Amino acid sequence: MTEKKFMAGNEAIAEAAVQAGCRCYFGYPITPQNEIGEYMSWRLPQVGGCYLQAESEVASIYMVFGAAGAGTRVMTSSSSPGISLMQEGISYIAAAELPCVIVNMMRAGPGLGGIQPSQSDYFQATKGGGHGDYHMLVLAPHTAQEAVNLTMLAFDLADKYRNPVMILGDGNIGQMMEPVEFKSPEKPFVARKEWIVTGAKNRPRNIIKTLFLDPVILEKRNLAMGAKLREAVKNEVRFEPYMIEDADIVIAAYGTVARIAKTAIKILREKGLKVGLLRPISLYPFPYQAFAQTAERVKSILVVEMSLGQMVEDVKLAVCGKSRVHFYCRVGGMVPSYDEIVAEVEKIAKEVK
Amino acid sequence: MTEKKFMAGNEAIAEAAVQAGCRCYFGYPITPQNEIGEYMSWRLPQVGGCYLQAESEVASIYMVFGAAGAGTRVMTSSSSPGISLMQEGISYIAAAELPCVIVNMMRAGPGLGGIQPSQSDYFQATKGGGHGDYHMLVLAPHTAQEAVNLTMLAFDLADKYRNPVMILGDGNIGQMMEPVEFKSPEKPFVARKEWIVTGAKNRPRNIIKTLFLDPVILEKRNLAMGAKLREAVKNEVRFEPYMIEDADIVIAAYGTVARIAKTAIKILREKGLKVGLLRPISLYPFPYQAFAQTAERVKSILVVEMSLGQMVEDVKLAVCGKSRVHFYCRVGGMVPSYDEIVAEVEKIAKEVK
Amino acid sequence: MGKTSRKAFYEDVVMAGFGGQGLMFIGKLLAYSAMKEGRAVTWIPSYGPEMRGGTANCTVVVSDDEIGSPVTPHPRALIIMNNPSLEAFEPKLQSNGLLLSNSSFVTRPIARKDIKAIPIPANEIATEMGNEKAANMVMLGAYIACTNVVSKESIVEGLKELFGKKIDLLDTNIRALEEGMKSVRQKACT
Amino acid sequence: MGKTSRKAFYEDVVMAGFGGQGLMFIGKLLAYSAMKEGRAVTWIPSYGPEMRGGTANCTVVVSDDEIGSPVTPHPRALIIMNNPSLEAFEPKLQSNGLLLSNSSFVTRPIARKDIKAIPIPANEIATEMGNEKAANMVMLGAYIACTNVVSKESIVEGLKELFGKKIDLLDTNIRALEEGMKSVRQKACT
Amino acid sequence: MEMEMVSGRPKTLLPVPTHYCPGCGHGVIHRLVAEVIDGLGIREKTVVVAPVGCAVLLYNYFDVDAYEAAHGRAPAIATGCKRVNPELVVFTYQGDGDFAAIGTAEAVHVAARGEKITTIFVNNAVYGMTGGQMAPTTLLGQKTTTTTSGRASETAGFPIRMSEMIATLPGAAYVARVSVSSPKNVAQAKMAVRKAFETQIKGLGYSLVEFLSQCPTNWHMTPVESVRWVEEQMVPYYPLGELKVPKEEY
Amino acid sequence: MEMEMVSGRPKTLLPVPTHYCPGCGHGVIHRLVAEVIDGLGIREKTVVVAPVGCAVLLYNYFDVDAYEAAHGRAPAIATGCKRVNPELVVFTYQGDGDFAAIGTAEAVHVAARGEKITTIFVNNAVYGMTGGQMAPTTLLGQKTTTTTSGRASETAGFPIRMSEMIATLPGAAYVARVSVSSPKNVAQAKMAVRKAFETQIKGLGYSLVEFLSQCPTNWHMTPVESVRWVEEQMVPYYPLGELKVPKEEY
Amino acid sequence: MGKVVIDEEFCKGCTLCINACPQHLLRTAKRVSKTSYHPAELVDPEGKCTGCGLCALVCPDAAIQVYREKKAGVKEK
Amino acid sequence: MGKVVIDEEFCKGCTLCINACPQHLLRTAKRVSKTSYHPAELVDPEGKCTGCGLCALVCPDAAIQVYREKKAGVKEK
Ligand SMILES: Cc1ncc(C[n+]2csc(CCOP(=O)(O)OP(=O)(O)O)c2C)c(N)n1
Ligand SMILES: Cc1ncc(C[n+]2csc(CCOP(=O)(O)OP(=O)(O)O)c2C)c(N)n1
Ligand code: SF4
Ligand code: SF4
Ligand code: SF4
Ligand code: SF4
Ligand code: SF4
Ligand code: SF4
Ligand SMILES: [Mg+2]
Ligand SMILES: [Mg+2]
Repeated sequence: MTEKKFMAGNEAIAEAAVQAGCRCYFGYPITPQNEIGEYMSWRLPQVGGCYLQAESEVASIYMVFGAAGAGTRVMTSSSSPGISLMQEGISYIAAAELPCVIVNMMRAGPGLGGIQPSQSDYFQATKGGGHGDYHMLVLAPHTAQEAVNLTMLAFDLADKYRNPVMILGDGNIGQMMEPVEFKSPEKPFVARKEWIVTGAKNRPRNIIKTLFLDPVILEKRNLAMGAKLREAVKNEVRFEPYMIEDADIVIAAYGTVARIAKTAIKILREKGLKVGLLRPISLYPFPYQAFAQTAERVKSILVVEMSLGQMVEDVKLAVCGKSRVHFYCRVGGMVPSYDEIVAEVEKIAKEVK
Repeated sequence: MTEKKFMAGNEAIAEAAVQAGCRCYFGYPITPQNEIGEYMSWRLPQVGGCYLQAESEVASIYMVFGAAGAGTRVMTSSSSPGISLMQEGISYIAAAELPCVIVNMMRAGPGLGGIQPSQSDYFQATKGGGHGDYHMLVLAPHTAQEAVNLTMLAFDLADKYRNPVMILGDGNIGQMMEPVEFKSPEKPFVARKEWIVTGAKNRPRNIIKTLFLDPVILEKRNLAMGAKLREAVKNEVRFEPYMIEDADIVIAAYGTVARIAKTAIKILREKGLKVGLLRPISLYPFPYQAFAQTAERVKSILVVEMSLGQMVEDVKLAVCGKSRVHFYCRVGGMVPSYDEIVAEVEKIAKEVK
Repeated sequence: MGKTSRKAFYEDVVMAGFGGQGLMFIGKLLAYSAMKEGRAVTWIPSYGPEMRGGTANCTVVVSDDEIGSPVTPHPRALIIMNNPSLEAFEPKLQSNGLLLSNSSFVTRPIARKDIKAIPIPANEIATEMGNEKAANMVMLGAYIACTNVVSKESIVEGLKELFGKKIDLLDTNIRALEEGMKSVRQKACT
Repeated sequence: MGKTSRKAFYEDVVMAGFGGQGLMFIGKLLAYSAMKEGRAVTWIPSYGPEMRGGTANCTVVVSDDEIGSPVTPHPRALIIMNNPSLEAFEPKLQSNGLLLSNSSFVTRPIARKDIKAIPIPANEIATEMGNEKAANMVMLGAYIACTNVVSKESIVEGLKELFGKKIDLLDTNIRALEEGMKSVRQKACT
Repeated sequence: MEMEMVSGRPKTLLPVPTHYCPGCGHGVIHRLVAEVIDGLGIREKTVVVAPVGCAVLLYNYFDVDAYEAAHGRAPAIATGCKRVNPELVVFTYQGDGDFAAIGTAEAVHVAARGEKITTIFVNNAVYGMTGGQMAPTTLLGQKTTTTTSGRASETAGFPIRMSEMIATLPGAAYVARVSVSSPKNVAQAKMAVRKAFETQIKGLGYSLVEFLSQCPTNWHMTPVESVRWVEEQMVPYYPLGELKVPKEEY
Repeated sequence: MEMEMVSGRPKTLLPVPTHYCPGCGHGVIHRLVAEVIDGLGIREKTVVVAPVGCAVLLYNYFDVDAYEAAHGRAPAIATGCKRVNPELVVFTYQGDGDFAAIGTAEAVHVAARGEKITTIFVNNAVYGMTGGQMAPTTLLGQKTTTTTSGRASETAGFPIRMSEMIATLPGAAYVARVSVSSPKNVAQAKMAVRKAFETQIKGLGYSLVEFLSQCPTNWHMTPVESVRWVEEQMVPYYPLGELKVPKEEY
Repeated sequence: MGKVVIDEEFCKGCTLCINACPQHLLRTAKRVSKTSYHPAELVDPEGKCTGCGLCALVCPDAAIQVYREKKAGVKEK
Repeated sequence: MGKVVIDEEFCKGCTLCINACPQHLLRTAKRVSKTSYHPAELVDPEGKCTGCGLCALVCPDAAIQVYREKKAGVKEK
């Protein structure tokens, strides 16, 4: 199947999940990602899978817990308020080391907020909105095709690290239609799951649990989980450098904003300014090193986000004072235009001179 | 009432809340903070207040929403998993700009984890575990007396900024008994609350809401909330410098760990090492400047946490490469002893030489 | 007002009107057809803050390059189906841009002088032709006639895939498309 | 094993045994009495990982200075009420530290030679005295007799506030305290 | 011939057009509630808690103090409010997703506590606001965007009769199911709303009025077809009537 | 005289002492469930979902595959598991805090869906694990650490009869309330557990067995006093018996 | 006997009132209102409207005012 | 006729079996078990135990094994 299909990001993610072997979906409707559940509701039965509309996001995430523990590839999706309701469950899933994929199509918050695109759940996604030491792996697509590829990757990473993986998008990513191709992976990743709950037949019983009353044991587990995540940090950093080789100013942006920045960069280069983009694809693990190296060379980094300033903290951590970090944002569902980014970069270029 | 009482931190917090005018408590039991609810269940009726055991933490936080919107001083308390369940609600409360106090007596996570002390909800508390751009103000006491003082302060700050305020402790802070005094504030802070919901009598109706479908309006609100928080950042940074004037090495720690560090420092000073402590009292706003200034002078900062590394990110952000940042942790409910801290500092001292 | 010029083939168009006028559909159809011609395309919708009814618009970008922003503050072309949309988008059109307005609904005068404005009585044309609902196709016909972003054949192919069996629907829509193309040819566009 | 010496008055003690042996109570009482004498005090409990029953211990620190750590890896004194607790805490006692063990339960031999170990048949003493439940007070009596951390009078004051009306309970407890004090005086402590 | 106005807009209903689709049941229900508030003369001490659902903006229409709740949490917010000011008349207005799905626990416990508040529960057998997904009250066989070949109990479970369930709780003092599908039903519905508010005002406990309501848009019907569908399809599964009345006489 | 063993430890119950307090009802209930599993010969295809509550460690006692749920979420986890492997026999074991408070929504909806799982619901009228706070099932007048002068309905609401409530749902096929307060009741309880599992195995829908269970520790009673309290105080409010049996004959 | 006034600012042309009128006196107007709907309108040349109020009872947009001849002695309900 | 064996590893001395035995054959032992409880013990010098199993039925710790004289023809239930 390498024919191009014209699909919205939400549907593309759903189809990619099915093609990656996802056989269970549990979710609760919320704009702007209802198309994922709606797609799954007719598509999963076709492949013998299970779609179930849960009574809430809280129930959804624990159904995911149950299905993941039973050994299947499973997904849920929601948008900001619904994801907040899942925080306890995500912490439990991470603690039980269960693989699953969670999609957050961010909308403007806090509270009920609005239904327009936003990137203000970055902290929640990358630092852990739930309690305890854990991290999801977080992938942020900026095109429908990338949404497909990252969704497929997400299932593999989830199995590989026995860890929840989040696809972090927004309403624009979910509703924009683009051509996509579904390429079956060259060598499909098959995880051996000896720990799953399937009935204790011809083997000692399996127990999926997160309570360890003895702190000596829990500390060991936590440290092991930390080590596992460091492994992921070593292997799974993904980013796209875009015209940065000769750049004087580098924009840092992900998802929707990154593609707008690409247009801005074309315009700026036509105007003679050497501007590039460093686009984190994995938000956790964050490409600290790539930013650190970039900071060695460039005078200024402009972080553009649809939040009051979240990823910018990670950029600053990476840059560690080596170059100036500027920040530009639109919030509340407003999307920055390339004009605004162009203007912002020009301002910085002037200051630098 | 300046007689000294011998009280556990949990009870001290509850009594302090009552004396600060808190008249509603909604909560759901969870170890290690059950004493707060139990205390409130008999104490609040004495002062004409309302104690209600909710059906869940989700319900608790929305009862808090309702009571805060009705104009009263209100509190809830829980521990890590329960706080995770409140994340949506906290985001709503912040969005609706309602004042309230939330106590999190952290236990080891993730998942059900254990019931021993921990500091692994730092990110959740300070960066925002819920969706959208908001921050709680976060205060971290390290003694029972400080728990009293900060609880009283918390109610004032909540009213002043119309923002949720979190008291962040752990089982040790909650269960350790110490002498405490309750001093009535010299000039009690009285907030004028014209926005509350009390029946639209002789005035236009009041509406407490968080939905703003028009992104232009929501952006304005978000920016205003950002400005409000910057105001808090300006006014409400609190920290304790402890023997840092002449220190070569500074320990960064809060809460339980900070007091253990104090003992370690005494021992280290007896051994001739100039060591101090910079103890954040407000975790949000974080004392970035105090750390930045300290970093100008000292070679090494040792962050000690009961987490795999959370506050250390804020310290690094503050220090910005100006001094070396070391990290030591115990997790899973293990509490570092002063011996371990002493050893860690001695190691650093040797390296530095 | 900035102006974006690019070397590779690049076109964008904003289509705006009431919900229910079929704009989303022709936007998708345009993008789909361009994709079939081998181009990079994006289609992105945008709804007003009203919850039901109200205005809606979509943006289609067609390019030979990777498409960055799927929305543009300065579209090269507009398909405008009602007065509020004219008000909202007219100022944003690039100079020398193309403004196709459905004069059956758009009654406000067009203010800009630096653009090419073509009013098309799409609903009348469609009604005459037997199906008022196909006014959107009239507008699309006019747009492709003016811009040559895609060929008529590609659109027809796209329609076929979408309507398949429903021959009458297909026929009406193709005829509306052709009428739309004619309507601007008469005005010597292209 | 490190050793902490401080200038100001400073004492700490770990009390460990089964849940239900009244250790938490005497710990609080000690701390409360010391507070009444104007000192800084902390009392902190610690429960084993078992959910019900099992071992429990608490640490009391009394000082003239601000108290940093409320727990200590090297206590200056131990009140030990059962074998598992002896096993757990004996190695941690500072050298020259004081180990008071309730020999009614603690049957394991004490290994350390660099400490002052005093076995006290607290349950027997308490039973003789008429109330086995007051064994904890016997141990507390022994502890204050050995260390003078607080005066007997302060403890009695504390007991009065706690028991108030329940005179017989108060009486038994005071007598047990006194017996405990006697028991170590006989062993020439202090 | 002197004429007097016998029906008109109630005062508590602000003179602004609503955002509801033509024929939507929410409009009638709003009007009835406003009429009862007017009738009881309690506008100045009434507080409404809006749901998340099509009625999320109801505070634009009711001239009373209001909260906008999170999805499903209106009863908790109402509880917080009422506990602070017991003299207020507090009601929640909730859809079937809000009350019977995500908010089930809050719905059950507000009734179990006998909280002195009233719930107007609008059962339109679908998630209106999010575009027509299955609701817990969707009928078997009913098509929605997530049950495109009709709800099947084997995979999607059975529709919940909330009123019957809540009526089992001692704290629930008044429980009734009504519809707005005909003039007669509308008139009866208003009586029920009135009784529900009176139950609250008399301090007798929790009161619940379940409305069977039409959603022409997501049912893909005309308004007239949709009220017929209520009567022919919904009423047989969700029988109308009073399920529970307070001991005290009316 | 040849002797045969007529009662003993069921195979599925691992030979380890439990952490429960002396006389705690959880122990008897564990044994009964293990006996039924043995009796039906389903150990190797049974999955238990443990609650958060005193029974959180039950996987240390049952020799079957197990999940440990978050507080209240066992039914959701069981659903996820069962949907993946419908041939398994899946049961949740939940306390009254777990099932009737924080997990109310999951409890109602697993039944509404007619999910083919079984719930063993242990109603001991108190939060055991956290030290004796009020539960939703605490009786009026009962003293707990958060109702120190006895539960009053005015402030703390009324105790919930979960079985009656769940029995209103069409998806609930078998619902019974039993106790372990006397040998006779224990024997009847075992029958109920067996029927509940059979209901699941036959695919008839959701099954629920509510146990009235003693918590001597938090009731501050001896075990013998506590079983008497069950019979004298709890049973009058929570009547024993089968509330619902599947249409299909047994 | 009766009369109804339909407020076009509110009417969305849902036809529920038309469906409810026992006298069949209401119909959908051809014209489009300012709010872009075809509003309901009363056609009662013979004065058959009883002022029964059923139309107003079912109107989701509270768009209908019903007037009735004043009778002495009948109290408003 | 019957006999019971109490496994002291499990017995927590709750006395529920003692309370349940219709023959009053069980009592709390003076001695403390390895697990620190006073276990239940059978005192049946006259062989009055019927093997009825009621004690085992109520035991929360599955600590009781009940043995009964084997009768031919009676199938195990
Ligand atoms: C936590 C959360 N989950 C989901 C949503 C999305 N959402 C908004 S309204 C709604 C359901 C609306 O259905 P209903 O309650 O039946 O009201 P109706 O629109 O039918 O009147 C949902 C799922 C949300 N806003 N918040
Ligand atoms: C989210 C969350 N809230 C609260 C708790 C604390 N907690 C543990 S068990 C429990 C209640 C136990 O009561 P019940 O379910 O009746 O079981 P029992 O112990 O009585 O058998 C609570 C509130 C928790 N672990 N997680
Ligand atoms: S979608 Fe349905 S419920 Fe919502 S306003 Fe329209 S008709 Fe009413
Ligand atoms: S606390 Fe109660 S429920 Fe828990 S083990 Fe003890 S007796 Fe059983
Ligand atoms: S019922 Fe009301 S809104 Fe509907 S057509 Fe009649 S007047 Fe208009
Ligand atoms: S008042 Fe009665 S008769 Fe008159 S138009 Fe309305 S429904 Fe018809
Ligand atoms: S019932 Fe069981 S645990 Fe209790 S005393 Fe008897 S044998 Fe021991
Ligand atoms: S088997 Fe029956 S008679 Fe024998 S000890 Fe047990 S209860 Fe008593
Ligand atoms: Mg609905
Ligand atoms: Mg319980």
